[in-house]
Amino acid sequence: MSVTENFKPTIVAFCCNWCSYAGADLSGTNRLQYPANVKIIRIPCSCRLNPMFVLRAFQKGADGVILCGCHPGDCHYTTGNYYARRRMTLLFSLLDFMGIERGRTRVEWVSAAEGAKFAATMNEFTETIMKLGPNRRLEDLRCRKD
Amino acid sequence: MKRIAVENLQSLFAAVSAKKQLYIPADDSAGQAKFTLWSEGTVLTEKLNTVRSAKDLFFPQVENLVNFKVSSKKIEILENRDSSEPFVVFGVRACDCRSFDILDTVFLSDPVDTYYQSRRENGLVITLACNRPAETCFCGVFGIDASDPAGDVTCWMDKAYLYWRANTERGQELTKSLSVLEDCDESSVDAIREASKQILQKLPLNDLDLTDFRENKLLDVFNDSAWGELSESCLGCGTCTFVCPTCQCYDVQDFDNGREVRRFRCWDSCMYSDFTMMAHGTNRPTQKERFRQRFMHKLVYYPNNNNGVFGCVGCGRCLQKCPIHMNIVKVTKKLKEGMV
Amino acid sequence: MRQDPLIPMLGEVTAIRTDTPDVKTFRVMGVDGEKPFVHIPGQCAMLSMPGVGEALFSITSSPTEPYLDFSIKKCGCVTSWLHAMEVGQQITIRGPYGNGFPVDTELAGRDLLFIAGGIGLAPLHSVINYCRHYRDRYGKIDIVYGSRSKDDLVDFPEIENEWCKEAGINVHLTIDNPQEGWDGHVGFVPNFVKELAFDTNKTVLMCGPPIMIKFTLAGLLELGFSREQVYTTMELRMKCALGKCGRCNIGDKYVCKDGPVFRLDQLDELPDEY
Amino acid sequence: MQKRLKEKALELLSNCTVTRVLGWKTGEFFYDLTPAVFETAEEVEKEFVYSGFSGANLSKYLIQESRKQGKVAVFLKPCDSYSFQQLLKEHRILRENVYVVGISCNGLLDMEKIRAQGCEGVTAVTEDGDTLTVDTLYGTTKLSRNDCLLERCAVCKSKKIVAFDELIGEQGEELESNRFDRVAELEAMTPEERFAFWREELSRCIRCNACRNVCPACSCEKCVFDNEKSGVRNKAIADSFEENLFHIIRAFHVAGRCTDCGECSRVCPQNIPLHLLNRKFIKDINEFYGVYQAGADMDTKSPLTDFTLDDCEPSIVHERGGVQG
Repeated sequence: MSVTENFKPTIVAFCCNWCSYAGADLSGTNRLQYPANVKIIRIPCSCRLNPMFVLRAFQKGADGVILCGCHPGDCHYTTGNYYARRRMTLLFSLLDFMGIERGRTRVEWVSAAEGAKFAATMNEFTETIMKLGPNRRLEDLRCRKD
Repeated sequence: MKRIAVENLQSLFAAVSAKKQLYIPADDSAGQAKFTLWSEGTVLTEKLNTVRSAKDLFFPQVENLVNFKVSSKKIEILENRDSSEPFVVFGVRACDCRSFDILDTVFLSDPVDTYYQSRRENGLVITLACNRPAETCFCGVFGIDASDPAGDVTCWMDKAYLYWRANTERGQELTKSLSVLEDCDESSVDAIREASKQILQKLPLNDLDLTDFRENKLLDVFNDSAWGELSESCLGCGTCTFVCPTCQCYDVQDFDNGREVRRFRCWDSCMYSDFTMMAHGTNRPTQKERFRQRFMHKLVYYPNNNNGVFGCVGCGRCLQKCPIHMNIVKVTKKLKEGMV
Repeated sequence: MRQDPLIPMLGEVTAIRTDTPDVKTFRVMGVDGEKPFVHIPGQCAMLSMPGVGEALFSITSSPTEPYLDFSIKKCGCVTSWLHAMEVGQQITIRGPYGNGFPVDTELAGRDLLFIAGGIGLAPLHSVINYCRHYRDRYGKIDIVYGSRSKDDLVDFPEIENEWCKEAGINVHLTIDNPQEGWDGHVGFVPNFVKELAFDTNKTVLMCGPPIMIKFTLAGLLELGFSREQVYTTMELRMKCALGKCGRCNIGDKYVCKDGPVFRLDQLDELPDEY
Repeated sequence: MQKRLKEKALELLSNCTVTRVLGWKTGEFFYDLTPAVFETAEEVEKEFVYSGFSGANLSKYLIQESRKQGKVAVFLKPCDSYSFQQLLKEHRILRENVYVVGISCNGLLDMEKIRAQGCEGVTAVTEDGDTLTVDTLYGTTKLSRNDCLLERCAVCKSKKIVAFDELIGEQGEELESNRFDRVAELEAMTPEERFAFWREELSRCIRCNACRNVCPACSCEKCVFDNEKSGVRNKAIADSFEENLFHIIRAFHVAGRCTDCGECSRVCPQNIPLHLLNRKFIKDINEFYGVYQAGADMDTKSPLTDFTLDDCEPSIVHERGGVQG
């Protein structure tokens, strides 16, 4: 897929309240740069991420969706991220099965102390999406901006 | 009457298509027939009929009504009608052709539905007589002659030729513009019609008799004790209503993309649990009431308002497609048991 | 392009009055400042907010007024949105829909008995004020109106200050339970109607919750009224209001087109599905 | 078989083991059987049918039926018994109100497949071993029975009846099935091909919801797609996105609970191979978390309500072979 000129990807990052959201905060206070087109949505736990949220994000114009949660073993609710891990694995695999580009979906475990990792992940993910170009396979034409 | 050799059908389609958009029944990727926009290489199906009826072309499953732009307290109304270009639909069977009459009484009665109206005005219907009706066909019950369907143009086909008869002014106009057609004698189709009639007479559902529904009181049919049993295994899906050529209920919904609101309508089904759902509940709480509504509408309510014409054309789609094989024929026969 | 009846016109809410804790009355005018259309008492209109939804509401004001009023109880999506909105908001409106009450034919010259419960006053309100405007065309007017409490009586000031004071109109108010500051009747509408023992020469116009209608009707029949004397107005889910979308179909009638006003003997011929 | 089932139904009714029998009822033709509740011997005598066309899985009806007065008997084919047990596991069926007669099965027939082989106006189908004699209004044809089996039967996963009170016929075994072959075929395609494949298939969807409503695993009291407030209610498809959304979510909601009974594909009026989405989940679950068959037993935890500390990361999807999209 060719890179569209002037393409500014919209990236939705679902961040767990306890680790990754704080991680994002830390990367901000440390003045680490990550692209402004990453839109963070705070969720109580990575396990809260309903597969429907992922699809709805794509519908409403996201070009990539990333879930950030506590590292396995560190979940505030003990086990939430373990369930999320299975769910997202299966969901991403199904999306891949349906021909939706694998690179558009990702899970990354980011702790509250990993501000640098958060920024790096977002930079890297944005780059991947830049290469993939606009989401065309899982978009709602009615929401297209141009 | 005109004709064209079957091996030249593609040149006929090409000629029509050069003038207007042409839809013909062609096989889809699952091997079932579907009205398809003709382009070079689209081949006429050998199936008797399409899964989705010809109503789709006049009353599509989804269509835009109007757009709104909302900004703080102001609203702007923006035209957003799907454009309707003149088109020709070829290969409509007699049953589907009759269904247009039924849809017309709904959509073209005052106040006229202009979306449907413009498609009707733009659409030229070419019917195709049935040579090999299925066991599920019962259009004859409604006085439809599948060997001589209506429409702007009627066609018959045998192994060698497609015969073509224009019935309306619009049909004649199209005929005149098609040089690929050659003249032939009216009697050319007699043999085809005769053969077709022979088969039509043998159809297993010919004995279906609906006259009792005209004579019995609305409330007696409504209160028949058989409804519970008939509907007990109904899944509440919308298959019957969506493949039905005469079902026309619709829903109006808004879609907000953050910049504007698109108001569209889409098919709805009286079989769905939310069909009559209001803030304080629904007046048809179980599948029995929803199921009954569909058949009462076709067999009693619609005829009551339309000189006894039934809201069914006997195309047999619901017989073939219902997941649990409950259908208007079974309902009719069961209800008749309780009628005097 | 021909204008389709499904495409609404723009309207603006020019006034909002809070009647009860869950009922507000909205005044809707065209964006040109004119009344959007002329209606018959009992008819309805489709109000909508794009993106929220469209719903059918009875027109509360009399056709003799230069505006359209809608008294709306908060209960679903659209109504909640309306309740949260402010004056000056544009909405869309289309109508009028339905048959309305036969104010100039069957009701003309008759003694009228209005029976309303709660928000059921909304459609009758239009008729009552129409009759007041053309007072000489009708006989005696009785109004029975009941609600859960005094605070739930819709548009109480108008009832108290205008209806109650008008000659030839008898207003009978009741609330379900005793309440401080209320010295009127206490009790449910059906019993109240029976207690009042009206003459059976009246034509009855009734609207309210189904349970009230059911018991009041029984009471009326007991008093000697016939079903041909009673009119009521119905409410079902509607989408098109044009008699096409199939939703409000009851028997061979479409409530949006053939109704919402039905005489009870007409309703008797329809399936009990409302 | 028909005779034995009928006798059993009559026996269970007459000795008052049950008050109702859930079975298949005769139709206008030989193939259009309707699931039905039989309450009297007379009804059973007259209308009970078991044939190659008794494809409908009756287990979902038990959610309602087991909550009514009295006990109900039900005939379950091997694959139906998996659905039944899965529903039991989810506490959706009251076991004490159901009497299960397990019936052995040699594969059921698909009228669509018979029609697709050029048989129009079919009036009768006679089974004779591996051959079907199809009488039509236009003559008689012979077809191979194997070519006319329902998809799920053609790749039958198990002849074992996993829950029953009594059996008619032999208890069977789990089979070596090639049911994942088509999934693997798709996996081997490029993402572009897979995308094109699913667009083509799903674009035929008419959102009749038959797949959802027939599914024994779809047993929510109120489906998210029927909830006006969910924002995803749109019953008709206004955009291809909604086709994807509906089918992804439908498949996901039954992931780990789907027994692969194949009803979704059987009822689809547009012949969309919906089972492939469900099977993809099953195949993935088997590969990632160990082989799991929903409904096979009452104890094993469903893979989506379970985890291990060393589960694979979602990035496995990225790292797997095949062309990256």
